[in-house]
Formats: sequence, C-alpha cells, structure tokens
Amino acid sequence: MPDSELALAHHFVDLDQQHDAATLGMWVFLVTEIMFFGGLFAGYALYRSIYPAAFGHGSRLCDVTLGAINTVVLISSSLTMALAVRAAQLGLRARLIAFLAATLLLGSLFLGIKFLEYSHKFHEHLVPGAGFGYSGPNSRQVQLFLCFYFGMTGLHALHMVIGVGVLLVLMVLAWRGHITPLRSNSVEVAGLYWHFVDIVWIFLFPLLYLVDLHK
Amino acid sequence: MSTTLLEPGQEAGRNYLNADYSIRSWLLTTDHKRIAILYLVSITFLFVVGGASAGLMRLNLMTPQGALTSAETYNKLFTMHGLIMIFFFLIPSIPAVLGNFLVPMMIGARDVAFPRLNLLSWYLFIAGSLLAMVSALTGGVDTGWTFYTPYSTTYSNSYVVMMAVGVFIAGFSSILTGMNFIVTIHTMRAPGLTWFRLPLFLWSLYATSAIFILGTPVLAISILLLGLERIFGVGIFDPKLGGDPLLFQHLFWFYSHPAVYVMILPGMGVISEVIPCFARKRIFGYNFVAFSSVAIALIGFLVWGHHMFVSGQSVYAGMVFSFLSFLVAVPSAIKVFNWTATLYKGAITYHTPMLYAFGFLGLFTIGGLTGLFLATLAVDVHVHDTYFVIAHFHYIMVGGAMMAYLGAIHFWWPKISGRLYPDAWARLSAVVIFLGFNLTFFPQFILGYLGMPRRYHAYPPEFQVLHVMSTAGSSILGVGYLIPLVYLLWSLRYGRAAGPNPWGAKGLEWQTPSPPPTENFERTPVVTEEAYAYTGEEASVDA
Amino acid sequence: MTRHIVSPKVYLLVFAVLIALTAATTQVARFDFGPLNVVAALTIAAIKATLVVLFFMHLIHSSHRTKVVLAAGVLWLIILISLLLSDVLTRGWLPAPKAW
Amino acid sequence: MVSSLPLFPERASTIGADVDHLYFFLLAVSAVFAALIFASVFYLAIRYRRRPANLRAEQVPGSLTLELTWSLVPLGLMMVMFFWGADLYFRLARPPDGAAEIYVVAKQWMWKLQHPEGPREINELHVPIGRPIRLIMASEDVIHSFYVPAFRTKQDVVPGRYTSVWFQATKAGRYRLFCSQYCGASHAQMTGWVHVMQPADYENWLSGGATGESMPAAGERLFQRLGCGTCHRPDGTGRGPSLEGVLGKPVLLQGGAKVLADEAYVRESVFNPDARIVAGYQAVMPTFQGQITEEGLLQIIAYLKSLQRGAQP
Repeated sequence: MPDSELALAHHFVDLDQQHDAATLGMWVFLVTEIMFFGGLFAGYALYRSIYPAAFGHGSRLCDVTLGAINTVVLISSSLTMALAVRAAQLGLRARLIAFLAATLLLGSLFLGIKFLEYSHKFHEHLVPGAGFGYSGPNSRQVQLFLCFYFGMTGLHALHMVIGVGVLLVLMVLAWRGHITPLRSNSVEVAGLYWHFVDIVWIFLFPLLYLVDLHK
Repeated sequence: MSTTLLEPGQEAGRNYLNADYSIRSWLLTTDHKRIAILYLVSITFLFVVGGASAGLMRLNLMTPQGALTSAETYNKLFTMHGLIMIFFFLIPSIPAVLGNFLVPMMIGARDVAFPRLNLLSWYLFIAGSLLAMVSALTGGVDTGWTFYTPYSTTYSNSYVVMMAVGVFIAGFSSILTGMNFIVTIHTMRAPGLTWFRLPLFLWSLYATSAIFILGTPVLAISILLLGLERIFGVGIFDPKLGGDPLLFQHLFWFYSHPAVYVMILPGMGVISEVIPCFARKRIFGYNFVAFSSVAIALIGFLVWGHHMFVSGQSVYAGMVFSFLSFLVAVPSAIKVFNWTATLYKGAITYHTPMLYAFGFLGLFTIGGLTGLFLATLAVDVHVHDTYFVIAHFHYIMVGGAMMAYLGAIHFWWPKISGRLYPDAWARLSAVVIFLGFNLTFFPQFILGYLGMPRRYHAYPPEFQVLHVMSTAGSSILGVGYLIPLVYLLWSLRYGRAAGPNPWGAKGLEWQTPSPPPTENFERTPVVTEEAYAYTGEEASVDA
Repeated sequence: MTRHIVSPKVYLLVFAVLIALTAATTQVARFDFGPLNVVAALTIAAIKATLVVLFFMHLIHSSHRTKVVLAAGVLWLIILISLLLSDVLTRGWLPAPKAW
Repeated sequence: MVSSLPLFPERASTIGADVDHLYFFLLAVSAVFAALIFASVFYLAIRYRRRPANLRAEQVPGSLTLELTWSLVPLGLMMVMFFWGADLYFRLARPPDGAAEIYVVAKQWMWKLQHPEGPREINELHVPIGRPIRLIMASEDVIHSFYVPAFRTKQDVVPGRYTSVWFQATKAGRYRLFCSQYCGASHAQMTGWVHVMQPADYENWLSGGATGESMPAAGERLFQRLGCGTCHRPDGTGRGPSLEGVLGKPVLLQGGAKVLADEAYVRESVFNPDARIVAGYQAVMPTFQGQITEEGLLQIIAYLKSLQRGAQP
C-alpha cells in the first residue's frame, strides 16, 4: 500500500483536499481561540481604562526580567517549532525529533519560570481571593489587576501544557516513523497552534508587565 | 392514506440505518447521518423537558397570586425553560440535526471534513445537557438564562456553577459543528458546485457557523469568569470590589444576540428550500437572499447593546447600538420580500412543509416588525423587560425557528426515514400549532405595553384576562406539538415507502435513494445547473 | 499544492527581529509618554505578531481564504473591544444639569 | 373574578404622550407592512395554486429595482424611527434644570425612598403634579429597575454607582411601581405605588406627616460622627480639601485633569479615595466602604448640597 493511500482518509477525494481541510480547520479553531482570549482582553481593556493608576501599581508587582526572559524563551520555541515543521515536510526524521525536543524543552522552561513567578506571588499574599494581602493604595483595584494577571497567564499556561502534550505525542509518532512528507499535516497543524500560543504571550507581556515602568 | 405494511420486496436495500443494528455502531458512529439522528433523539427529549417547564409556568400564571408554584420554583422554572430551550434545543436544532444530515449530501461529499470531531460534538452536547439536567433535578438554578451578575455570582444560592459548566461544554459542541461546516463547505464541494449554485440552506448554515466560530468563545469566557467570580469572589463583576456588572452583560450579549440569529438563520435556509420546491419556482433574487444570510450574521455582531438601553449603558453607546440594530433588520426584510415574490406565477401545492413555510412567513414578519419597537430607544425604555419582549422573541423563535424546524423535519423526513407520513394529520397539526401559538403570544404584546414585567410569578389582577388567554393558547400549542411526535413515529413502521424524490425537489440530496446508503454517493456527482433549476412541471408524489 | 519550504535563514532573520523588538518594547516602556505608552506597546506587539503569522505560520504562502479567516478573527476582537469601550468611555459624557 | 380587561396603559407624564405617539407611528408602519405581506402571500398562494388550469409554473427573472426598493424604503422608514426614538431618549436621559431631587435606595425586594425635606417611604412615592422630579437611585445588593408604566420611564438601579431617572407627572392618581430587572426570589413582590397629588395636597402631606429629621441635617450629623470635619475643614487648611460649594463645580486633580464633582465623584471619593486625588493634597484618606450605608451616603450628599446654597439646615 503506497504511502499516499495510507495517508488519505476515506471521505476525502485527494491529499490536497485533506491538507486544505486540516489547515483551514486549525485556522478556524485559532479564530475561536482569538475570541476566547478576546473576552479576557476586553475585560482588561475596560478595567485598565477605568483604573489606570491601580493597573500601574499592579503591573509593578510583576517581575519584568522574568517576563522578558519568558518572552525570549517562547519566541525561540517558535523558531524551533518552525524548523521542526520544515524538517517534517522534508522527511528529515532525526532533525524533526531534535527540533521537537528543543521546542518541548523551551516550552517546559517557560512553564518552569511561570511556576516560579506564581509561587513568588503566593508567598507575598498577592493572589486574589481570601488571602489577598496587598497594603498599598487602591488595593481592591490592584486585586482586580491580579485577577486578570492570573486569569490571562493561567489560561495561556493551560494552552502551553496542552501544547507540550501534543509535542510529546508528535515525538513518539516521529520516533516510530509515522511522520513522512505526505503525512506531516499533524506537525504543521501543531505548529500553527504553538505559534498562536506564542502570539498570545507577545501581547500579554507588554500589557501585564510593562504598564508603568517609568514611575 | 394507505396503512398497508411495506411489501417485503419493497424494503430499501442496504442503507445507513440498516447497515448495522448494534448499539456500539450507533454510539461510536462517525457517519454524519447517524450523528444527525442521535442529535434528533436527544434534542426531542430536551424539547419535551423545556416545554413542560413552560407549561407549568403558564399554568401558574392563570391566577394573579400565582397559586400553582412558589416564587422560588417559578424562578427555577423560567430559568430552566430559557436555558434548555435556547442552549439545548434551538441552537442545535436545525444545524446539528438537519445540517449534519444534509450538508455532505447537498455538496456531493461522503461525510463532513472531521467526522470524529462531529461525534465528539454530540458527546459534548450530551455531557452539557446531563450536567444541566442534574443541576435542575438536584435543586435548579434561579438566575434566569441570562445569569446577570451580581445576583448570579454573589446573591443566588442555587446550582449556578454546575449549570454554567453545562452551558460551557455545550458551547464547545456548537463550536465543533461550526468548524466542521465551514471547512466542509469550503473544501469538499462536488465539481461544478460553485458558491452561487449552493443551496441557500448551505448559505444560511455557513453564516450560522461563522457566528458559532466568532461568538461562542466569548460566551465560554464569560461563563468561565462567572464561575471564577462565584467560587473565589475576586471582584471581576462584583461592584463592592471595584468590578463592573455591565462587563458581564456586554460579554454575555456579544454572543447571545448573534445566538438569536443562530436560531433563525438555519430556519430561513429551510424556508428558502421549501418555498421554491412547493411553488415549483426558482428562488427570487438568489444572490440577495444568499448575501442577506451573511449580512445578518456579520451585522448581528454589532447590535448587542440594544439589550442594555436601560441598564446604565451610556446614552451615546445606546444611540450607536440602536442605529446598527435598524441596519440588521434590512437583510431580514429583503428575505421575506424575496420569499413572497417567489410565489408569483408558481404552481403551489399545500403540502405540510409549505404550510409551515406560510406560517413562518406570517409569524416571522410580526416578530421582525416588533423587533423594530425594541430597537427604537424611547419605546424600548417602556417595554424593556416586559411581556412585549417575551412576545417578540417567541414570535421569532417559536413562530419562526420552530415552525421552520418542523417544516424541515416534514420536508426531509422521507429522505431521513425512507417513509411518508400521513399528510392529513400533518396538515392538521400545522394549523393547530399556528392557532395555539397566536393565542398564546399575541395577548402578550398587549400585556407588554400595559407594563407587565417579565419573570413575575404573581401580577396585578388587571392583567389576568390576558394571562388566561395566553395559558389557554399554550395548552393548544402543547397538544399541537405532540401530534407530529405520534404520526412521525407511526410512519417509521407503517408509512408508505418514499422514493428517492417524493416532492420532485431539486438538490443533490434528492438524487440518492431514501434512506441513503452510508457513503451517500457511489461516484461524486457533477453539478451542471443552477440551484432550484425548476422547469415548473416536476411531478410530486400525489400529482 | 506544493508545500512551501522556507529556508532556515529566513526563520533566523525573523527570530532576530522578534528578539530585537522585545528589547525595544521593554526599553520604550521605561519612558513616560502618557497614553502613547499603550499605543507603542500594542504597535510593537502587533508587528511581532504579524511577523510570526507571516513567516512562522506561512501565511505569506497560504490561500486567500486563510487570510480572510484570520482577518475576520482579528476584526471581531476589535469590534468586541471598541464597542465595549465606546460604552465605558462615554458613560460620564451626559451633560449634567446645572441644578446646584 | 374577572376585574377588567385594559388594553392600553394610563398616561400620567409629559414624556408619556411623546412615547405613545412614537409607539402609534411604529404600530402604523408595522400594520401596513404586515398587511402588505399577508395579503400578497394569501393572494399569490391562492391565485397560483396548482390546479388543472395552472399545472406549469412560469419562471420569472429577478429584478434589481425591486430589490432596491424593498431595502431602501424600509431603511428610510427605520431611520425616521431611529432619529425620533433617539431624540426622545436624549430628552429622557437628561433631566431639566431645577428638577426636585428624591433619593431612592433599592434593596432585595423593597424600595426605600427619601425626600430631602425629611419624609421616608417604603414602596410608596408621593409627588406633586407639574414639577420635574429627578430620582437619584442606588442599590444595596443586586441590579433592580425602577419602572412606572404610567410614566413610560424605566431605569436600572446598578449597585456600585448612581443612576437617575426623571419624570414630570401630569395627572393625579395612583400608579403602579414595578421592579423590572430580575433580582431574586421575591422580585414579583418588589412593587409599590406612586401617588401623584395636586401641589397643595403635596405640601400638606409633606409637612403633615411625622417627617422627622431632614436629610441635610441627618447628613451633617453623620458627617460629624465619622469625623469627616477633622480633615475637610471649611477653610481648606485641613489634610482634605474644603467641601464648601464643591458639588456641581469642576475640581482640579493632581496631574492637571479636571473632573465635574457630581454624586458619582463623591461616591468614588468616599468608597475609593485613592482613585482621584485633588491637586495639592495627599492620598491619605481611608476607604469608608462598608462603614456608610447607601442611605447614609445620600444624606451626606444632601448635606454637601445644602452647604452649596449656604442655607444652614
């Protein structure tokens, strides 16, 4: 059974139709993700326009250096993911596995730094809810900022965890040789998802960490 | 109306129904037709639950002091009625049942683009409705289907979070359906089937899927924030902690107004299929009707603020939303005029689907026109949150979407089941439903302008006569809905065999045997003519 | 449809630009331009996002249809936020009566 | 016992007539279009039904002019509806100058109303004919909505801020008051009456009943008890700005912004003082959230307004 027959699902006419369907399906899913995060960005925009000062105080509670490092980590993971997709399409199995591993590593590093930041805030009682102990001015609005901080970065981290899981599956598939130039849709689609999660962070970093550096 | 059993020889050959009778083949199917049947059965059950809660509400409103149920029970009933009917019946009704069944067949494909995701969509729907039913049975939710904060987050002590999670999960069910339809219609059309030869039902489902994709996630995030706020009390919507209750209303209505177009657009698509068939006429102004569906879906996202004219929204924002709300009415008007013009010089037969289409034309027109009252700022101040609004949206959802759904079920029943239903009973039930509906909801327009607020379990005595009329109408409507359940099930066993094309209709779905084989088409068909290319003298079953 | 294979050099170049822009946005935030700070931060982020979409996600080689889908997503986010802010920012505009 | 079958609500406010005229215009346009569609559907359905004499349908080409007419004509009519409704809405939203103010506090399932002169009422509101009345409303818990069908006015009462509605009664009598925004178990019981009286009767009612302490007086007593006077000295030398004659005038903030000192500004300054700091002062004021009830804050606002006119309470 030639590789192309194996790759073609029964209800598609040909491989091009199947590839079009897969990529279009992922782009449409990414639009739902844009609107899903969009609700949070809308809430952020509303409260930042009402309480600019409080969002300034809140932003200064976030460690800019860790945030910047995380941005660099995530952008480099985007690079390695793009190279992984290229390797999959060219059928370079070893390089594919290497780049997938690199992306996986960088993703976990990002989550590690995130965990560090969260535990840092736990110790300083900066987590919204019962144990919130911020003594500065506008404490209720700063808690609101931190709600959006934890909400947005938490949802983003959840998407990172899902991405890492997908990468693990892809590495296993690549290891077993299931990914060939004609059957590389899964890697390409995972790449689109990963780059999207990176773009969300590209917007989160300035909005949460760089609100008020000049005070 | 013959009631003879099907002669053995006449039994249709191998098809998607008798391909495999095991439970496992049904619960793990990826065949879009079987998934449609799974949806049909589940939403019928949920419709009965939603309808029963409406019946109880109407009985309670027979007397001014609302003697049948306590206030708390009444609040849980109207919340249950709203949630079940909207999220668990109307939104999936035409897209998930008829859309799933017909989209691949109408474009000459063997299945939707992602069959496994299609099955996952049904399981998410079942998970969501189970959560909703459990939260209803264990104690119920008393926040109204709109979940307005801060009542839903801080002051209500009912099972809000469980219901919210149920709606959250059901939201992803419609996102998957929307994704499937958009990709299927884009990438899997048969050769020769250009966009402007597509049946208008697919244009309306494409527009509906756009709303699923662009709107449902915002509902998901607002329900998520609602749950977080209710569990952790962090102040996202709680004014005592700096939150703004109007943020929830904005996020909620950003989805929930386009959701009403999700409920009516597929119905419009059905009417665009039924009227040309039974008038034997090409649709009048195909391009205008097609683009109207897309225009409704897109402009529908700009108008949500008309739900908030008196809720503390700024005066200027109210004017912007009011202006845009009038714009969205234009495409709907274009559609109604085009359907009416299609009847001109036709050879019209009064089969049941056509009766439902006539009912739709009349009731949707009233519903649409009363929508203009609510878009007019000064009048909305008086009639907002009164029975005028209740009557308006029931004319659209029950008079419009429900009538179109029943019309669609009757139009494609021969294709789905391979059987014909008794036409006399079907026509009778259509008329009973039409009369019962009008008796139920027309008095509510008068109640509304009189100032009767909605969600009241007791009311001033001067409104009693109109309420009694409405309750009488609701019992007729209830009976009207039961009749189709009976004769359609009856037809499965005793109905006459329907050939491939009992109505003489145009469209690829009618070129397959009834019920169709699992793979729909042996060879992918080639389309050569326009949609609804009626010549005028196609014979129908009893011609 | 042949899959466009982009040379690694392009990826590395885009990567470098992205890192540079990250540094830039951090520096720009150190100066007080008042409301312009938000505009600057969002423009830089938008440029970075466009780079990722065009090159890493191959939008440049993608079909017209994919571009329309992405544009719709971005436009709807803008609709949600702009109409929401149109309410919030104009709440206090009503001319208060000169009662007192 | 079937009491009556009213088909149209009473009209007892100046704006009511305008709203009804707009309503009749909408009814007329809707009736015309509904009749047009029903008649054409009936006629076409019967005239072109399939019968031996009419077995064959005749295909008809589309027509752009027809499509344009039935898009632009409805659009034109709708623009009339929009501008007429928007103009009326603007008048509804903007109370006339010199309107008498009455304070309303909504809480789960009752309306508490306070007249500045002193009388307090539960679920009852006495107002004179012929004078514009402005209600300044606050909620203690969830969103309620002050709805008087006879006045054709409705306004949600949103917790955390003030909303206001105004009307000018034109006909004496007793009109129903509803809460029209769902607010919980006894939402249907949160109703009451608005008693519209001749001005003379209103004055008698005002002075006759056990009016008790006027609001500015109650406000001053609360102002002293909370020690506001220690920082907000009349001559402005204290740690807080002077509050003499502040309400209704613009205030210069730190950073050069100017904002109008209305009820919302006072509420924000009391419950969230760090949000806006007056120029020349420090952010030292503690929040009074939870220490002052909604009624108390309204009394303080009435007191600050009385400082305005210099009339000692």
